[in-house]
Amino acid sequence: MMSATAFRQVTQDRSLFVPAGLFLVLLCAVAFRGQGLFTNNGLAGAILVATPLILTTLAITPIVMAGRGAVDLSVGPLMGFVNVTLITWLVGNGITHPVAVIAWAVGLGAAFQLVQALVIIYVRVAPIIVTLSGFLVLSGVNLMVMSRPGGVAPDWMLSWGAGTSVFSPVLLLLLGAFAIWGVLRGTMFYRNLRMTGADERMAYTSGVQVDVVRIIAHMVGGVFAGLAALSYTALISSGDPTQGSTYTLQAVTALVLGGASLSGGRGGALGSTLGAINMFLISYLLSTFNFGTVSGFVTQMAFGLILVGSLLVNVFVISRRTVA
Amino acid sequence: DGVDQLPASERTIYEVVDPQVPLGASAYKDFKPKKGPPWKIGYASSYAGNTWRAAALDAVMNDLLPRSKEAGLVSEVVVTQSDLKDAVQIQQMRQMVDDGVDAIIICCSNVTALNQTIEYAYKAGVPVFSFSGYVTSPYAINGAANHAQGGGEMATWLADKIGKKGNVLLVSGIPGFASSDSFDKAAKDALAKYPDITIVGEVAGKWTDQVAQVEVQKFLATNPTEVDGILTQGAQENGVLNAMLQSGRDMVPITLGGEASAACYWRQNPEWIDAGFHIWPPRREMQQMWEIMLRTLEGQGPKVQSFLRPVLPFTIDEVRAAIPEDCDVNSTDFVEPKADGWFPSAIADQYFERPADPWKPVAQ
Amino acid sequence: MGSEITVRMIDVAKAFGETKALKKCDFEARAGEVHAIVGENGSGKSTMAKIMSGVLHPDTGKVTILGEKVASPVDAKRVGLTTIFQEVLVADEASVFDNLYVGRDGVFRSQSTGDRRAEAAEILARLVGKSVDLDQLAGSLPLSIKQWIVIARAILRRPQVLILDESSAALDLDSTLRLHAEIDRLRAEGATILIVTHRIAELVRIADRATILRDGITVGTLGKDEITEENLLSMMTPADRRASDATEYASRKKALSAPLILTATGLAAHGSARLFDFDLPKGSIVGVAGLDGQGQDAFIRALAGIIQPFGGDVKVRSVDTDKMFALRSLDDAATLGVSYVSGDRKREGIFPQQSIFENLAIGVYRKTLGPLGVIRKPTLKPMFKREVDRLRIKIGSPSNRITSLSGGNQQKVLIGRAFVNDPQVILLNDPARGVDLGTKRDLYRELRLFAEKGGSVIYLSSEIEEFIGFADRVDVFFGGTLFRSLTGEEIAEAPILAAMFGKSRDASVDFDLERTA
Amino acid sequence: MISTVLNTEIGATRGASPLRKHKSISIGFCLLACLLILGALLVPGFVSPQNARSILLLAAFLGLASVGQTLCALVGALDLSIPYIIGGANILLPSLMVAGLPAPVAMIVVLLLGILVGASNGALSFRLQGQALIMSLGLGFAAVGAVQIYTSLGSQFGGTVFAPVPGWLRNLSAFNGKFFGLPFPPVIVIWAVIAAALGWIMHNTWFGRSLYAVGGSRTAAARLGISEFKIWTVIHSISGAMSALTGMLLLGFSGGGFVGVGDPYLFTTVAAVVIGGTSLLGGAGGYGATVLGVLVLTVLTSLLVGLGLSFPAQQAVVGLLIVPMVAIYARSPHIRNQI
Ligand SMILES: Nc1ncnc2c1ncn2[C@@H]1O[C@H](COP(=O)(O)OP(=O)(O)OP(=O)(O)O)[C@@H](O)[C@H]1O
Ligand SMILES: Nc1ncnc2c1ncn2[C@@H]1O[C@H](COP(=O)(O)OP(=O)(O)OP(=O)(O)O)[C@@H](O)[C@H]1O
Ligand SMILES: [Mg+2]
Ligand SMILES: [Mg+2]
Repeated sequence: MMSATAFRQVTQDRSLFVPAGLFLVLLCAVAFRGQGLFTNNGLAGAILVATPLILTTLAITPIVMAGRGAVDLSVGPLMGFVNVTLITWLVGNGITHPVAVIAWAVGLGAAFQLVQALVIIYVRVAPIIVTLSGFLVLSGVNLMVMSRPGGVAPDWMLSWGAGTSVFSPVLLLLLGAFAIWGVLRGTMFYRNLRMTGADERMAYTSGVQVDVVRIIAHMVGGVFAGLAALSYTALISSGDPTQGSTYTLQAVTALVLGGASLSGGRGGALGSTLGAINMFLISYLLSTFNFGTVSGFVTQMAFGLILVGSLLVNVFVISRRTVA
Repeated sequence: DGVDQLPASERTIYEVVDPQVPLGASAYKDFKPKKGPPWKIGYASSYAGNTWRAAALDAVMNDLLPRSKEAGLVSEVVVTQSDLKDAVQIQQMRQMVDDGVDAIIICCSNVTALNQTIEYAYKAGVPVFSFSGYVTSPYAINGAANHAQGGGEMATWLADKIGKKGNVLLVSGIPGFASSDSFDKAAKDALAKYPDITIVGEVAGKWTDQVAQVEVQKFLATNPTEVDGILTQGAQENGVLNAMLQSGRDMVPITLGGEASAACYWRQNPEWIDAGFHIWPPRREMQQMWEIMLRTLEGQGPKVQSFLRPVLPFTIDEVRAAIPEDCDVNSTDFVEPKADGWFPSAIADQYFERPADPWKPVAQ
Repeated sequence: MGSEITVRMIDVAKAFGETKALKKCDFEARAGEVHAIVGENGSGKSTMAKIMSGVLHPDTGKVTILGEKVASPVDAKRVGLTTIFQEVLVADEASVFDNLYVGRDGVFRSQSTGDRRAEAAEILARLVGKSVDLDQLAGSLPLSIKQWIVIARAILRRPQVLILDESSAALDLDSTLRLHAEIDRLRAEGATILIVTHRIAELVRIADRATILRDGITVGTLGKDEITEENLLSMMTPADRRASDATEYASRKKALSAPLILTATGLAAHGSARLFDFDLPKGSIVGVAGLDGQGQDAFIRALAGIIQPFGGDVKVRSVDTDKMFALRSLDDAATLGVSYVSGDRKREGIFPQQSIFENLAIGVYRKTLGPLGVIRKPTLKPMFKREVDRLRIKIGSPSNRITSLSGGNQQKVLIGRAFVNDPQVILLNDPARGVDLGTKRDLYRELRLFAEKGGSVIYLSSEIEEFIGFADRVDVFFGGTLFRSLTGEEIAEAPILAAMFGKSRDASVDFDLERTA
Repeated sequence: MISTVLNTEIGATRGASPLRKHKSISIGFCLLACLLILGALLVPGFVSPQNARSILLLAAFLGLASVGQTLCALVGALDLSIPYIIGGANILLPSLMVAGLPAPVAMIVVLLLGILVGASNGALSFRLQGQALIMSLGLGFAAVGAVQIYTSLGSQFGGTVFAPVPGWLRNLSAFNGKFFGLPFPPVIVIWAVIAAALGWIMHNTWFGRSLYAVGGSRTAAARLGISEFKIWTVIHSISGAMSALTGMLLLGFSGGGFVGVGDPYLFTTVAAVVIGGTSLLGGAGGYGATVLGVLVLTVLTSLLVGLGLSFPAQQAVVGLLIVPMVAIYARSPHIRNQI
């Protein structure tokens, strides 16, 4: 039930202005540079390639929203961890049943995030430190589980990575995540989460079970990380212990590009998704230019500049609101 | 399967081989390109940070492409670089396919991650050529030196050189990359045959001299153990050499892979060792891949999935011929086999169903 | 009046490390009564409220609310107890509606917004006196509306027990009356209302009973008829501290005719307020009073160079040249010798992770800088000692963290920070907030000494009593402008109060009168 | 790093006695001592001049790279541009020298560019507070991208630059470098000098004190006329300068320009700061603590290498160590005590 008020809230939410604006600009630019993206195959490929990033960004969204500066640095390696254990421990031991594989991915993600949440809540160490530690531990453990890329995804998953149809199972993963988020958004949990992130003391004294909210936020994030790992496994049809780490910075960047505040309270699935799609579009757009030898460097520079620019515009838009 | 169709002389090259390298018949035996020449080629490299990649790209842009243009075979080359991110490489390759390239050369990528994308390209009529490394997809054509055989040969050489006993440091490339892993595996197997040789350490040089130098330095500094020889992959031996020079230890034999810089040190210290190895000469390997690509596009029908070349030892005389006495120990170049010394057309012809000179295609 | 006991505390004690906030607290409140909790600053009132709300757990003793134990705010919600805490807790990034209903439901239950919106809109309109857009972000609203949101949040819960910890402190008269009406309504419905307040007039009007806390001990409970100022004061303050301070101040000769050291012309606290002028004679103590939100706070900040006043100029006489210079920024203030002390020490005063020494000395570093910004340390120790002695700051080791001090002593350190620069004007923005009487007296004495030596003081306070016998002049703000200047005989409770409510010279203010009017 | 959580830290160290104040330092020392003893017992040759020299050399690079991270952490920021500036400097210096600039001029140019990137970091991100780390990441990308484009003009590679490294630079930071004839590389001395100077500056200058003030309470600092903008800009500039310096010194160590040399410093600098005991939330800690953190981290790594642990295992162990370390001295107060 996306009521009129909810719609009003979305349109009122200035933090979406910049990502939405950037999205339109990028879309126009991509359309101008070549229509490859707007074909069935182009879109299918885009969904295939962008989904792991969208889902990792979604995975840190509830955690960041819960406040305390809880940027989850561990999310990339966590996705990698699910990926390599899936390939080595499950498929490697002949367990390929879809239910088992999906349950493993989702369960492992949620379990790891549960541990992190418990440490944050009961050991009371700042979340960024806990997740930095998670990042280092998992980055190491991933390479211990699987020393080099390899293995094969379960047979039923191989076709997922073909990316020849827009309506692929990967899209289903994405829609599944959106559905979970949509359901949560309709419950008090979502409001409690936002309020906890916006002012934890207020939420606590008003009778919000902030610890429960934080735990759930982490576990939902973990579930999304599991889904991200599935889509990533589908993308590369194998295991790779090294790539996960790079997703952390990308996801945090996408989150910020999506207008979320790393200090909590502000942000949401829509913004995060836009942010991640924008990241994909930037990279897509830059690939359409033939910069030859320096292509990687131009990409890197342009990407940095777009990041800086959109952050600055964001500040401008948001500070305008507080003045108004 | 594919290799059986090769003449016996070539089949020997495939005797020692990484078991993961696909040896079946090529999917492109009866391949006809979407259209005739000139073709548009995509080069999806995964990295651009080292001299070796630079030399390979240089071979494309400043040698192969101009020549192909002149012959009316290739109209342009689109280059992308993914900074070792598989997802990005996948997207770039798909983009190339969607934008209508006629063939894609990929470089030294993850052995499995790109398989779905390669299939996607195949279905769009775009063959994918994996240069200097293999991928396991049946729809790719791999072209490289036989890194397993090379690893074995270089390890055996080193073992002999240090008297079949002692401590060896293994300097690997990028763990997880096809050629790197093939090399390491075979090298370790070869060394395992010498009971008195121990591998005392394993570091990753990432095929980049600076990285190799730092890693070896760190190893030497924190491990007081004796090191009697260093087995390193190619394209990083100069870093290893410099690390040894800096450590203040006595120089030990190091395997050379063709970097002109390290070769220069050898030229100035001819007593040091007695052989180097062309293991992945960037320009020659690229030329090999390029010619395989042209032949495939010309419909010559490759017989095998993987075109492997034997690793070629070279002597100090070859080095003397290639670089001057006052050579540069910081050179970024490579000592490479002669133009037709790596994949001569007479041999190449044996790998194709309907061989012809790739540079002078019969009008279609 | 129902006699059912709803809140009961028996022999409760609570210590924070060394500090014994509550030593022996016995308390009972009944259904259908308004029960006041009074006591000096730091006597443990807020601690008591937090214990009842389940935020804090008592070290010893027993607390029952409506017959149940309350161990957390979630429990409190369940049994029907709601607390409005001293601090205004509002989430800026969330809508008004979300702020009103935060924590109302469990973690999951789905949201039902229909009825709630109507209910919220109605109550908020009744409290604020005009309708408020429920969908706008709370962050964009003024503080007074935020305070109402917090009150509305509590009232919407229809609590059986409602605790208000100094919630009326920030409300103007009109608003206070609306709040009282709301409290009356709840009382009539049989709820227990506990109010913590320092406003004696308010107490006298609304409370049915009052329990007095002194140093963490409940010293007694007064019935409606016994609640008088004398009774309250005599129970709140130990006899030895009760001696009038007025005698000490009486001797000071008035300094209002001295040359002006600071003038402000054409100021206004906000865009629409009437412009006013202000002047400060050398050696005088000028009090600044006003209900919350009347512009006195912005005024004193503008004098300190923290914010820009709407239009107008602030000029200060420079010691060296004896000319008037404009003061537009903090730097100007520093060079012209104008120091500012905030009462909000937690937010804009202390550096919590730093030592006591550092917290005091940082005020003077800039004056002692050698080349390259190097601090000349040797001069600092004597300076520190001088201030500590002068202000009688009770400290252990100077290298202890400032947070190891009691609130009053923290405040003294901040005042020391202002004094250490030898300023010619000191601006104090409600410095005695949360400061006990002994400390206050030390502070008054030092300020008087300072004034006698030719310094000038502007002293903003929310407690009228502070001005009496202390200030040479009291400037009262109302409606964003300087409403009246009181001197001499007029510096007394009734005239100041009248002026604060925007009344003419003689009208006395009485809550009951206002209500019937 | 995040301003809204600043207040959670306040209670953490309430009522601190001097002992408590130096808790993180004493724990750091204990840990270091334990590691050294363990190393001596378990790894032959661990306690040797060579090993000490190599630990100090590696620590010096990490220590120099962590200067900026420490200062940033003190105001609650994180600087993620450090690895990129290091990498950029590492390839820019040789390519400027190849282009004909005399070494000292080239070094100054690189240093100034590092400062420029840092200053823009600070100036642009000071309003962002919580988002500052992404701003620094973006600028880092932009800077290293630009440098790589510059270095690849006319050559084939941007990631690596080959040029003869001058002997004196090599001597500065190579294992076999000599400091006035003494058998250790001068970079260790450079680090020691910078550490001592920084420690002194932090305690004895207006800049140092205002830095702590801004980190402790932005508003209170503003009331004292301390410009938060200036502080952010200056510390980020210092961070840029130190990263550039580290990048240039690493050139002498690795023998050639390679843009990836900075990569390991992305999270290790943060880890060193955290292990040392500087709060990432601002206001408490200092470079002395970071020095300790750097030494603990380097000795630990060396010990783990000596024990034959692979790189991944080392990383996991370091990660596992962080939470207990921080839990000993920097737990946040329970929310009950924050109302
Ligand atoms: N969390 C805490 N930790 C340590 N001491 C505390 C804490 N909370 C309160 N105190 C101390 O307990 C005592 C009682 O404080 P409390 O806030 O209850 O006083 P109060 O009567 O509400 O004062 P005020 O009128 O200023 O609100 C004070 O000395 C205070 O310093
Ligand atoms: N967790 C804590 N540990 C130790 N001391 C504390 C703690 N919380 C508060 N205090 C001390 O208690 C005193 C006042 O605390 P409290 O939180 O009650 O103040 P407050 O009521 O909000 O402010 P005010 O000074 O206006 O009354 C201060 O001295 C403060 O340092
Ligand atoms: Mg109090
Ligand atoms: Mg109180």
